[in-house]
Parts: sequence; C-alpha cells; structure tokens
Amino acid sequence: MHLELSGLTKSFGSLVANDHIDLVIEPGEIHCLLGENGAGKSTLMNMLYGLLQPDSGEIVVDGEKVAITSPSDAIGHGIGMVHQHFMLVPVFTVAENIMLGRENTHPGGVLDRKKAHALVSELSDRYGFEVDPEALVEDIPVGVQQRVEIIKALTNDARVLILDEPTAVLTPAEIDELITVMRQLKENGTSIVFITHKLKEVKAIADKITVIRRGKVVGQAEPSASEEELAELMVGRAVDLVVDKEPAQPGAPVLTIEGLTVIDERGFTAVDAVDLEVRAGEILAVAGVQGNGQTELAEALLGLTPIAAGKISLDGADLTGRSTRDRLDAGIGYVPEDRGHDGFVGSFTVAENLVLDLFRNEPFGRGLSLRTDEIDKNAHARIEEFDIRTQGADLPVSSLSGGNQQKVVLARELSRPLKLLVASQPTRGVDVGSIEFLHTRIVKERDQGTAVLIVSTELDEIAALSDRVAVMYRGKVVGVVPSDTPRDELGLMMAGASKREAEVVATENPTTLGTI
Amino acid sequence: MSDTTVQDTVREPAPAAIEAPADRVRRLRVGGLMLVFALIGLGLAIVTNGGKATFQLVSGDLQNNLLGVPAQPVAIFLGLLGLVAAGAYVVRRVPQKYSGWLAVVLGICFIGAFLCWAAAGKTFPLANQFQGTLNFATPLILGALAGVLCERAGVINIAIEGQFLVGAFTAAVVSSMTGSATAALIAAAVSGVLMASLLAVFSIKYLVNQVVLGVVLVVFASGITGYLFDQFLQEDAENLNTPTVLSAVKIPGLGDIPFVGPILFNQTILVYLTYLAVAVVTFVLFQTRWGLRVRAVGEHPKAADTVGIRVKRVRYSAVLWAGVLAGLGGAFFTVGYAGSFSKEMTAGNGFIALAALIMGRWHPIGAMVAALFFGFATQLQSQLQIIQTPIPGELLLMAPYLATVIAVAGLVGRVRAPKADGEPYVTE
Amino acid sequence: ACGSKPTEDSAGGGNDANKDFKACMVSDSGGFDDKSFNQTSYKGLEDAVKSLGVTEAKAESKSDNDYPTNMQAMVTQKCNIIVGVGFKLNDSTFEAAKANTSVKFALVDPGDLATLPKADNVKPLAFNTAQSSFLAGYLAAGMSQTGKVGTFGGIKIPTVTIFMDGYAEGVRYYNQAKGKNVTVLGWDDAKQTGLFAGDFEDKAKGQNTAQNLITQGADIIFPVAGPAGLGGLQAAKASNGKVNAIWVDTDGCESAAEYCSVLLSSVFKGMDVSVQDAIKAAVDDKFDTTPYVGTLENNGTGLSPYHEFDSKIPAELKSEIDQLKKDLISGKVPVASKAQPKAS
Amino acid sequence: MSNDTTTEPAQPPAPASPVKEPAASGLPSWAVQGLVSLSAIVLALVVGAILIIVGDDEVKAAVAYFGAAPQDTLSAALTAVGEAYKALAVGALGGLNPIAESLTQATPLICGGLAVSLAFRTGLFNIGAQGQLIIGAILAAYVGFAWHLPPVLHLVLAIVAGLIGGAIWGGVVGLLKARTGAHEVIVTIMLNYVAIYLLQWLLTTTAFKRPGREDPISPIVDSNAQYPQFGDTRLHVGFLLSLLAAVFVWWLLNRSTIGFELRAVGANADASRTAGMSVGRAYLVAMVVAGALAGLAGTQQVLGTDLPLTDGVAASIGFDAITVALLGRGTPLGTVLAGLLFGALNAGGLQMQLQTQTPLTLTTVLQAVIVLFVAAPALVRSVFRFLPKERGSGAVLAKGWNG
Ligand SMILES: Nc1ncnc2c1ncn2[C@@H]1O[C@H](COP(=O)(O)OP(=O)(O)OP(=O)(O)O)[C@@H](O)[C@H]1O
Ligand SMILES: Nc1ncnc2c1ncn2[C@@H]1O[C@H](COP(=O)(O)OP(=O)(O)OP(=O)(O)O)[C@@H](O)[C@H]1O
Ligand SMILES: [Mg+2]
Ligand SMILES: [Mg+2]
Repeated sequence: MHLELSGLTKSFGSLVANDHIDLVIEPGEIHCLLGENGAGKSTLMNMLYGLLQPDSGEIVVDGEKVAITSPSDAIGHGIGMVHQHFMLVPVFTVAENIMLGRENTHPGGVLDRKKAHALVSELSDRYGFEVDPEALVEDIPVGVQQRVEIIKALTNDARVLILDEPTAVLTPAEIDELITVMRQLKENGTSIVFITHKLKEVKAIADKITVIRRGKVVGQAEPSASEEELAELMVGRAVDLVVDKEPAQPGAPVLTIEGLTVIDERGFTAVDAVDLEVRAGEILAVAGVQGNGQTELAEALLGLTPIAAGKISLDGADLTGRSTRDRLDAGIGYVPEDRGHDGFVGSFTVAENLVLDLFRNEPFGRGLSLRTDEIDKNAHARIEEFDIRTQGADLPVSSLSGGNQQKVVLARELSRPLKLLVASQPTRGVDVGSIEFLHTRIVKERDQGTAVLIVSTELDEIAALSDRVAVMYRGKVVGVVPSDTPRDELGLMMAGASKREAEVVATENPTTLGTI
Repeated sequence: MSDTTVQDTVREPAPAAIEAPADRVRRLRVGGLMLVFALIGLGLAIVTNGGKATFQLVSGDLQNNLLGVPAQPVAIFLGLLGLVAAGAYVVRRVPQKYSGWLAVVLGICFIGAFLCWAAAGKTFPLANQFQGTLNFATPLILGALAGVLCERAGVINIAIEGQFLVGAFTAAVVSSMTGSATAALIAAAVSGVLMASLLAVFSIKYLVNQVVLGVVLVVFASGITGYLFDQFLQEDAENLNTPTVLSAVKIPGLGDIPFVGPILFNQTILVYLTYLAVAVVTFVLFQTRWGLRVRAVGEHPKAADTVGIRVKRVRYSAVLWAGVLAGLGGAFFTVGYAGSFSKEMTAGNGFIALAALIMGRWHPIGAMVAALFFGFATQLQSQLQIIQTPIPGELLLMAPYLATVIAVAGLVGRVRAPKADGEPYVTE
Repeated sequence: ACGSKPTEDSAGGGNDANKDFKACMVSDSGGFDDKSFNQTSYKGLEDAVKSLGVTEAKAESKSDNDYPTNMQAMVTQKCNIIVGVGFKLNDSTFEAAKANTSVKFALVDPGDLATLPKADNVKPLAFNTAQSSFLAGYLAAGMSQTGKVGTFGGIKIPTVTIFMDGYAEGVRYYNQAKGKNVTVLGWDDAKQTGLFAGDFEDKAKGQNTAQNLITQGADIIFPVAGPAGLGGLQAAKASNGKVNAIWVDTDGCESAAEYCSVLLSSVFKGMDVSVQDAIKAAVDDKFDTTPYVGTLENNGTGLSPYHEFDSKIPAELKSEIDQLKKDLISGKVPVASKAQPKAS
Repeated sequence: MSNDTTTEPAQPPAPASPVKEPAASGLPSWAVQGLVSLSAIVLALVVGAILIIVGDDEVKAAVAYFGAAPQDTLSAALTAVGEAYKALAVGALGGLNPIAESLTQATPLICGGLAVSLAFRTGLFNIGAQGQLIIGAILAAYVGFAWHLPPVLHLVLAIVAGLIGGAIWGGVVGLLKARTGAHEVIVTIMLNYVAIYLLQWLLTTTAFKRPGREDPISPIVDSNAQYPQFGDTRLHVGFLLSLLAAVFVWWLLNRSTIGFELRAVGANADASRTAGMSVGRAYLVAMVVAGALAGLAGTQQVLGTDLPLTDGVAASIGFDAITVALLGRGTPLGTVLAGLLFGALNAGGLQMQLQTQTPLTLTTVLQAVIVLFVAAPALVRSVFRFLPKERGSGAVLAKGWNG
C-alpha cells in the first residue's frame, strides 16, 4: 500500500504538535520515525489511525485522498496500529482482547470463544509468541502484553502497520523475535511505521528513517548513519551516548536486604528469599524480564507492598514494617516504575508534583499551612536545573510529554539529601537526549555517596549505569555479576539460566542486537 | 535451557506455609466477624426458652404444614456448628477454595439459631419469609440489573430511583386507561427508556457529570411524577389511577414442587421476567458480542475505540436497555404488586438497588444476591415485629441497613468498579 | 377543543357570598395529597369555599423549615382565618397568633390539649380516634373468621398509635363481652410495641407488612400508615375475599374507592367537617377558642358506613356496635389509651 | 460557576491543552461561564413555563374552546407563566425579607454542599450528608434544650456538639472505607436510614420529648443556644458560619498540608501512597471533616430558625446538597453560589406556590432542569448559538466511582 501524508498539522491549544508534516510510506518498507520526547510522533500516528483529527493536511492512500475520522475508518483502509500505551482491557482474557471488535459469533451474537482461542494459538505459533489465550491480561507481564498487542494488530491483516514504541518493554530476545516478525511481514508486502528511541533497533531494521523535531520533519537519514549522527539529528545537538563515569568508590553497605519474601495478591511468591546489599557510592542494577519480582522488590523496599518474611535495613536501622512515609523520611528516594500510575498526580501542577512527598517538610509546609510561594520557588529552580520542558509551573503534569514527566519525578526525588535512591525503569520511553541527562544526574548522585538501586529491563541502561548487576528470575536473584557481562549472557540469565549456562549458550547463539 | 525464547509467564504458587499478608488480614477480619456471629448465635441458643419453635413451611393456613423443632437443642446444635465453621475459617482448616462455604454455613447456622430463639414457643412462617424476601427483592434486582448494564458500559446510574418512579407512574396510568397488563408493562419499559435516554444523552453527548446527573434525574422524576399526580391523577383517580394488579401465574409442574414451588413458581409475570432478566443479563454480558463490547467500553473505552468499536453507540444501547429493566422495576411498585400510584412511593428503593449493585460487585448474580440479602433482612425484621421478640422495634427497623453495612465491611470488602465507570469518552 | 367560549357570568358560578373572607391553610411536610390528615383538612377548606363562598389560599410545606414562612405568608395575604394542619405547626401557629391578634387560627391535630399554650385567637381541633377505633376493633373481632386481627402503623407516633390502642381495646372488649379469644397482631397496647412499616410512603412495603400479618392468620387488617397503608388494602384485595380491612382518617370508600370492596368500614376523623365548622364560625363571627374535640358523641369521629359490607355484617353485630357506641359516649365503657386528647 | 479549574480533581481522559487561550469573545472566562449559566436558567424557565401552561386550570379551560378564541388560550398561558415567574422572582429577590429568606434557605445547603464537595475532592462520594446532618442536629438540639448555660457558651457548645455528631457519622464511613474497603456509597446510603430511624426512636424517649407532649417533637432550644437573628428576618448567624465554612474548606483544600494530601489522594491514590501519604487516613480525615460540615448544617436547622427537633429536621437538604456541591464543581466558591441559587429557588418557589397555587413539585422540576442545563453548557450553547466560545467546556467534573 502506498501511503502519503501531506501537510498534516495538529495543534493542542497554542502548541503545534505537528506542523505541516509530509511523509511517504512505500509498500513493503519499514519506515522508522525518530524524534525526541514530545516531538509529535505519536500525534502524527494517531491522526493516521483516526484517534486525532488533523487541523489541516491530507492523507492519501494508493493515490486516493481519504478521510479517516475514527479507528474503524483506519482499519477499513488496512491500517493497523500498536499503540504506545497499551490498548488492552486488563480484566479481559488475551483471547477476549484479541477478538474484541471483530468477534466471531454463533447465531444470536453469542461469542465463538473456540474460534478466538484457536486464532490466538495459531498466531502465537506462527510468530513464535507464547501466549496463553485464557490468561487475564492484567495477570501477565508487560512483555507478554506487548505481544498480545502485536497479535491484535496482526489479526487485522493490516497493509500498513504502525508500531509506536513497541520495544520499550521487551527483552533483547523478545525484540529479536519482533524484528523477525517485522521482516516476515515486510516480505509479504506490509509496510511498517516503526517508532522507537533505541537507535540500535533502528539501524538493525529500518529501510528509511524520518526524523521529527518539535513537530516538523527535520530530515531523512540512512540506516547506515551512526547512532551519534541519528541522535544529533533528533536532538539538534551532539549527544554523548556513553555516560562518563568514574569507577565506583563503594563505601559501607547502606541497604541490606535479608531473606525478603513477598507474596502477591494472587498468592504467588513474587519475591523469593532475596538477599542483597547496596553500598554507598555504588549503583546496583537489578536486571530481569518484567514480572520477575523486581517491581515487588522495589515496592517492598518502600513499604508499598507488605512483606511476608525478611528484613530490610538502611544504614543499620531496621526498616521492616515501617510506613512508606518513615522510609522516605529515612532518606530513600523512589522513582516508581509506572510513573503515570504511581509517580505523579496528573491533574496536579508541575509545582505541586515537585513537592508531592516533601510538602509537609520545611520550607513547603509550616504546621498545617502550605507555603505556596516556596513551592513555586522550588518549582522554578527544579525546572531550570532539570531542563523540564513545560510552558509553566502551574500547568498540570498530564500535559507534559512522557520524558518530561519522568524528569519531574526524578527532579523531585533528587531534590533532597538521600541515602538510597531506588529507581525503577528511570528512562523508560525517554529520548536519547534526556537519557543522557538523567543518567548523568544519577551517576552524580552516586558520586556524592548515595547508594543507588536501579531496576531496569533495559540492557543498555544497565550497561551504562551499573557497577554491579543482580539478575532476577522468578523472584530469585540468580546471580550478581559485574557490569561488563556481555548482554547476551545477561539476556539468558534473565530467562533463568545460571551464570555458567548463560556463558555457554551466549557464545553459541548470538542474537541480532547482542552482536551489533 | 537452550530455548532462549521461553519466558516466564507463570509464577510458581506460593508455598502453602506462607500466607500473603493481605490474605491474612482478610482472613482474620472475616474470621473475627464470623466468630462474633457464631458466639452471638450460641449465646442466643443458651438463652432460648424451652419448648418448641414451629416453622410453617407452606404459605396459607397457619395450622398446616408445620415443622416443630425443640428450640433450644436445635439452636445449640446450630450455634456449635456455626462456631466450628467460624473456627475452621479462622485457623484455615479448609482449603482456600472452600473457605467461602464456611461463611455460608455459618450464615445459615446463625440465622437458624436466631430463628429458633426468636420463634421459641411461637410459629414462624418460613415460607412467607421467602415469599416476602422475593417481594422486597424483585424491584431491587431489576433496578440493580439496570445499574449493572449502565455501569458496565461506563455510565454511572444513580438515577435508578427516578426510573422506578417514572416506571411506576406510567404503568399505573396505562394500566388504568387500557386495562391491559401487557400495555402497562410495555409502557413502563418505554418510560424507563425515556428516562434512560435523558441519562444517556446528557452523560454521553453533553458530558455532564454522571453523579450529578443521576441525582438530578431523581429530583426531576420525583418532581414530574408529583406534578402530574397533583394536576391529573388526583382529580381523576378513577380513570387514571386504578391499575389492575398482575395476577400470579402458576407454572405447571414447577409450581408443585414442595416448599420452593409455590414460592418461586407461583408468581406474576413480572417476577418471572426478573428471573429471566438475571439470566439474560448475565449471559448477554459475558457470552455475547454485545456484552463483550459493553464491558470493553466500560473498562477501557479508548482500547475499544482503537479496534473500531463505536464507543458512544455501545454506551447508548446499554443505557437504554438498562432503562427497560429499571422501568419494569418501577412497574412492580404499581401494577406488579401494590396497585395505585402515590407520590414518592418508591421510597428510596432505587438507592438500595444502587447499593445492591455495588455490593454485588457490578455482577448480575452478585447484585441479585445482594438484593435478596436486603430483602431477606427487611422481611425478617417485619416478621419479627409481629411475633414480638425482645428486640426493640426501633432497632429492628434499622436492622436491614445495619446488616448491610456489616456485610459490606466484613465480607464484601473492597470492590472494584469498571475502570471507566463515570468517565465520559471524549475524542479529539 | 372546539367548544364555544363560556359566557362571562357563568364563569364565576357558585356561591360567592363571602368572597371577601379569606380562609387559608398551611399543610405540614406531608403535603395536601397525603391521603391522610392534610388531605382531609384541605377538603374541609374546599367544602367551606363551596358552601360559604369564601376565598381560599393554601400553602403546602415541603419541609419543617417552611412552616414559619408559610404561616407568615398567609398573614401577609390578609387571611381572616388560617388553619395549620398537624402538631408540627403548633409552634409557628401560636407564634403567628400572638403577633397577629386580629387573625383567627385553627390547629388540626395539635396533640395533647392540656399542655397547649393559650391564645385568644387559636382554636385547636383534636380528635379522640381511640373511641372510634375501639368500635373498629369490636367490628373486626366480630367479623374475624380466624380469630386473629391485625394492625400496623407507619411510624410510631401518637397520632398513629392512638388508632392502634383503640383497636386493641375494642378487640379485648369483644373478647370479654363474648367470651372469645380474638387476638390482635401488630400492636400490644400494654407494652406499646407493635408493627411499623417505617415510613408513610412505601406502599409496597406496607403491602408486604400487611401480608405478614395475613400469613400469621389475621383476616382483618387495620393499616394506620397513610399511603403506605394503602398497601395493606391492596394486600386484602389480593386475598380474594379472605381478608378484609378497615381504613382510617377518611371513609376509604370515598378516598380510595378502588378498595371499597374490602373495606368493612373506616374510622373517620372529621377533620373536614371541623375545619369547615371553624371557618363557618369565623365567617359568622362566632369564632371561639374552646378546643374542639371530635368524639363519637359529637360525630367528630366514628365509623363510616359499611358500604358493600352492609349486607354481610350480621345485624346483631351492628346493633352491638351501636350499643357500644352509646356506652362509649356515656363513659360506661372506658377507653384507656393514653394518646387520647385530654381536654384542658 | 467558579473559575477555579486548575484544582479540579478530575481530568477528562484527554488532558487539556497546557496553554491558556484567550476566550474567543475576549470576555474573561468567568463572564462566559456566568453567561452560559444564565442562559441555562433561562432555558430551564422555558421548560418550566410549558409545565405551568399544561397544568394551569384557566389554560385548560381556554383550550376547551381553542378553536373559537385561540387568543384566550394564549393570554391565559402568558398570564399563568408571567404571574408564576413574577412570584418566583419577587419571592426570591424582591426586597429585604425575600432576600433574607433566600439566604436562610441557602444556609444549610451551603454547608451540606461543602460536606459533599470536600469528600468528593478526596475521591469519596458522600451520599450521607443527610444522615450526618441528622445526627448533628440531634446532638446540637439535645445540648440546646437539655442544658442551660450562659449565652455564647451555650451556643458554642451546641454547635460543637453538632459538629461532633456529624463528624462521628461521617467518620464511621471513612474508617470502614480505610480499614475494610467498604464502599462509601453503600455505607452512606445505609447510615442515612439508620440515622432517620434513630431520630424517630429518640423522639419517642422522654429525654427528647417535649414535656407534656406525646408527639415526636422536642422542646425548642434555649434562646441562649440559638443563632442570633438579623433583625426581624429569619436569617441568622448560621449563614455567616456557612460562608466561614466555605472559606475554611477553601483554605483546607488549597492552602493546607492536609488539603494537599486530600486532593492528592482524591486525584491519584496510588501516587499518593507512593509519595508516603496514608490513603486510609486521608479518607478518614475527609469524612470526619465532611461529616462535621454536614453536622454544622444540622445545627443551622435546629439552632437557627426556631425549629424543634422533629423527624423532618433534615428535609431533603442532604440530597439537595449533592446537587449543590456538584453544580458548584466541587469548589467552595462554586458550592456557595450553587447553594445561593437553590436557596433562592426554594424561597421563590414557596412564594410562587402561595401566590399562584403552583404546586411545589413544579419548583422541584424547575430545580432539576436548571441544574441539568447548567451542568450541560454544550447543550445550552447548541440552543443559544450566539454564546461566546469558552475553552475546556467539555466534561464538567467528569469523574466516576474510581476516584
Ligand atoms: N491530548 C493532548 N493535549 C495536549 N497536548 C498534547 C496532547 N497529546 C500530545 N500533546 C503534546 O503534543 C506534543 C507531542 O506529543 P506526542 O505524544 O506526539 O510526542 P511523541 O513524539 O510521541 O513523544 P514520546 O516519545 O514521548 O512518545 C507533546 O508536547 C505533548 O505534550
Ligand atoms: N497507611 C494506611 N493507613 C490506613 N489505611 C490504609 C493505609 N494504607 C492503605 N490503607 C487502606 O487499606 C486498604 C488496603 O490497602 P492496599 O494498599 O492493599 O490497597 P490498594 O493498594 O489501594 O489496592 P490496589 O492494589 O487494588 O491498588 C485500603 O482501603 C487503603 O485505603
Ligand atoms: Mg509517543
Ligand atoms: Mg496496592
């Protein structure tokens, strides 16, 4: 299918999110869209998919101008999309999610569940996905949810497939699979628009690259361009892709975890007798595929999830059983994994969110009263320091782009003296420019003597930040390895292999991304 | 371990030795409450008079179909059994899967012991207890089902009370004018749909906050039925407000089953419609395409939109169908049971239906159980007032409401509404 | 919509002899359509308009807050007489009376007369319905086939329980007189405990409540619960002749005609008549403030006609009731209910 | 109503544009909102007029010979509507006394509305203002008539008693929600019934019955325990307390650490918990304060207007309060304005009834229709196309059960 977008423009209030964007997508090509957070990539794709209506401009499919006013129009024109934010109904099963909107029915509108089941099995077999059709979506790890999203898009037999950051939550092995699937589709003549912030992936698969900055197309690039070149085109300045980092100078243990066990709400052991230690001035990364207990581990450290057994101490003081408030006061900073859910209050202003866990302390709160002038002052300082792109401290955080929302959370947590920083997925979905900044900031915190515990599924991030890596699998720490461990090996350990097994297998079966 | 694609989608079940803290809290809370009730039951058993407690098993002549039991021994037996059940729950002597049944056992034992105590030396019409339960519960079930349909689709329905009132009013007027039960029921359903269309248009199209909207619609319904009653029905009651009450239709065969037959299967068409509605709503919501879409737009409308579902259209259809049920629920108050219309005659039942739907966790069956629970408690207090127990009448009047609070706090606990319930869907 | 325009002179119609005299009424929060005391009192006002040709004005109160306002508004409207309905209006009526000595006031059902404040322009209109309910109890006991009769109230307040008291006493008297053992379900006048629906609106609940009495064997129901009590009549109607009922406040065959077929009789409370009389007295300048107590004797309360049951009630029972009425009037048969209005 | 939109607890699914755009007309946004609200009221009055015409006896009579003299129908209709609305306006605003009466009616509605607003901002839907008001009224009345204390002290204690009563009744809801997750909608509905039955029972006890009376009516509270009145009107100091309460709620929500926590919990309980706030405590605090506010409304009923305690003491204030609060978009200023509107409609409605015998049920319908239109600016705009555009006129306080 030949798709042409010309002069697409969309503004939100006075912000022009897309400014006369032209884009041509040839049949059977994989077209990568690159751009900073907030550049307008998703906005563009949402217009193509009928979720947003352009202010002006037109969409031409196979030479014919079309009006796409709703997703069903888009589906009708053979456009499929995997959205940046999951479009899955959490309380539905995988099969229900996949059949939704194109249900096979018996007479009388009764669902043909068998058919849906078979369809899911068939597709997951064809593409090598392992998905249980009867599992509830809310019960399965994010990585698997992403596969469900992809299956959903595939079942439509789309001729143009939009993938908006599908790899943010996938492991290297899963990304590999996805790349294989994309190639298969391309061979069948499907065009793919692929959005990602990971330049390695772009280089591995793109046929064509278009870069968007501040709502405008700023150029095209060839897949042969270097990562540095791509980054510079995106951000508009040179970007250091490697964080300058002195070797760690670990001090005394700050965080000690002994035999920590967490049973989750469904009665499964999420964290299984974990022992860990983080020292002052070092960064320990907890690596693992989503859903292997890292989240619960981090939440347990903050007292957000009750623990079934074990002990947590900070600087020798026992924290077990203390409230979240006490733990924050004891000097733990926390960046939660799901920022929209746990990290900020979307309808609160940037200024308010910057004191979300500080508002009671001087100078923001005095007695019962809130000192709004201090809160504003703080906001301006933080916005300056962290280069938070917002049009004002008094705007709701929900109006910021993802990367900037993340900066708000980090800025808040780093704006007070810390003994321990616990940061889950600190740069998920964040563009390279911001990653550079956030990483530098975290390393600076380490160098000030703070113990840092990073939970990440991102091997690049782990490589860039960590001094040591603890790999978690099914609630257990399967090994603690140095930060220079090859990524294929880490990937295997994340799939449950012990360190020794991993070494062997990794050398025999290198993965695409591992070897780039 | 050579297959690198194997991912861990499944977690190992927790070893039985460790209990999740949340489960433990719940077990102790529910168990504690159960123990309290078991002990109250036993206490009542101990103070039960000697003599016989008589239970009438079939409605009708009070002299027939009686079951006399020695009050105190039976009460003590039930009390002890309840204590065992509660104890077993607290110390987890029964696999988790079955522990819910312990609560049921305790509930039955407690009520049994309580009835033995209350009815010692007297006759307690058991069949009438169930009959009355059904009478109280029928409109509540219909109302709660209407709520389930709306809210599953993401539209909060606080207006059930208003839909009841309008349904009751219309049914009464149409029945009086035409003399036809069918016409009356259809008219009630239509009027329910009209009210529902106000709810739908204002919430879906004009994005009015659904809570305010619901409350306002109740006020509106009470005002408009009151106004029409004042201006027309009062003056011409003979032609406008003398509805014919539906008569009971015995279902051949089923109606002859001892004990349950006459209670369940000798009812008006409206009651049968209610049974049917529970089954149909359950089936439709969970087994049909429309139901799947309804639930999808109530949980994640944007996701539904992205797969090409017309979110608003689905919402409209759900809300309007709900109107049918609520209108029929309203008809119960006039043609279904009590005859002529009077102002404000639904007396807050719509709000109880709302509570039932939340207590029933937005599930048709749950809503029905909650409605029956409330009906049971209301009927019990009324019967106890007649047979004169030491419990003060004032306390008895409050009892159904207090019982609901206890049940909700003790047993039901946290409930989760459909994710997008109350949130209008706005597209750019 | 195609008739011809009525001519001017026929439009006024009726009696307008006293159209400068303004008779006014304020309801309590039950409203004028409560099928109970507000409604009956209002009928008295309407009757006065018809028979005396006075002008009327009425103010319905939606809540307790409205009484003083409505009372004041009536004063402002230059009413000659203002009737307050129900004990809840006592305070505002007396207050308005004190401030406006030239206006006359009447107060329906003001509760205990002995403790009522004194005012030179307020006439209390009270009713000893215990007496008439006594007759109803006797009638019910005499007509019961099962030996059980039932009653229930809306809310436990004296204006309700006075009926239930009289009813229970009447049944007891019947038992003594006849050596029978008819029991009353739903009210124990000694303990003052019994069966209440909990409100006056929920007709379905009233019906179910009555049904519970019927299940316990009662075959005569005496509902004292306003509109909710109508549910009791519905329950009787639904029994297909097995159960009958006695209505309160007004003649049920008139106010709730659809239930006439199950009504043995009604305990009427002549609020309409007494209101009309009070207005008439004011019009005729014969207004006095002696409390009016409606009794069997002055026919301010009593049993309504038997209507459809006229032929079914044994003549003997009828004459016993007539005799009992005389005995109650003469005081030969005393009524014990504490809720009776005690004249000052 | 209010232009306090930045602190709205709710967000429409698509976040609003981050930019403040000048209203297309150049009018400030509060003026536009005011204009829209006014248009909504006009529209509602039109609907009301239709009902008046339908129900009017003279119109009915004139319709009977419509063919012969249609102008009669028309003039009868116009007269009926004109007179009714004139009475409504005069009763609400026509002079000192009517205004005082409107304010008196508004007094408890404002406090009740604040009780609903505050809980709402914390993510709780408080249907229980009715019950909280009743319990507050019970305690305030008891202290008021059973104790005999010097001036000022007596009033203060009676008010405090009312606050405590409401706070307890609300607190139970918050506590159960925090401890067991019991849904506040169920608990508040049920506790409303418990409260009214409790009141009915208490009124039969000697402690509450007026000496010498068998009726369920309490003595009137001592004059020392009554809110002082303004001149000859029924307006009393309780009205000022309502305004103070609104200021207090504004301060609490926008300028205090507690309020910050309440709003945060209301807007995103998970993020609040993550930030170290106690969600359960926030629920408890919100319901205690909300209950106290409703209790204050209860004191205004029994200490304000010379009323004894009866089972009708709460009228339907607790329910009207829900509409008032939500019409005021959950903000204190909005609640005050909505309360005043309702007070005026109540006062005017009584007058309309008195002058033109329009049933009160019509006022009820009018109130409902007004709220409906005020809450649906989009509808009003589609009728009055000349109205200037206003940004963000989409969802008005869109918000569901999920906090
Ligand atoms: N519904 C909306 N209302 C207001 N502003 C919006 C809305 N959606 C997006 N924006 C703004 O438009 C700009 C473009 O957002 P968009 O989501 O397209 O960015 P993106 O390139 O996909 O970024 P990311 O890489 O973070 O996903 C951002 O500044 C964002 O804040
Ligand atoms: N610090 C606290 N003090 C008092 N009550 C609390 C506290 N924290 C939570 N609660 C209450 O305890 C109950 C259970 O809390 P829990 O943290 O399990 O719920 P939750 O995390 O909101 O649930 P979910 O996992 O579904 O989001 C809730 O009602 C919550 O409001
Ligand atoms: Mg994006
Ligand atoms: Mg939780």
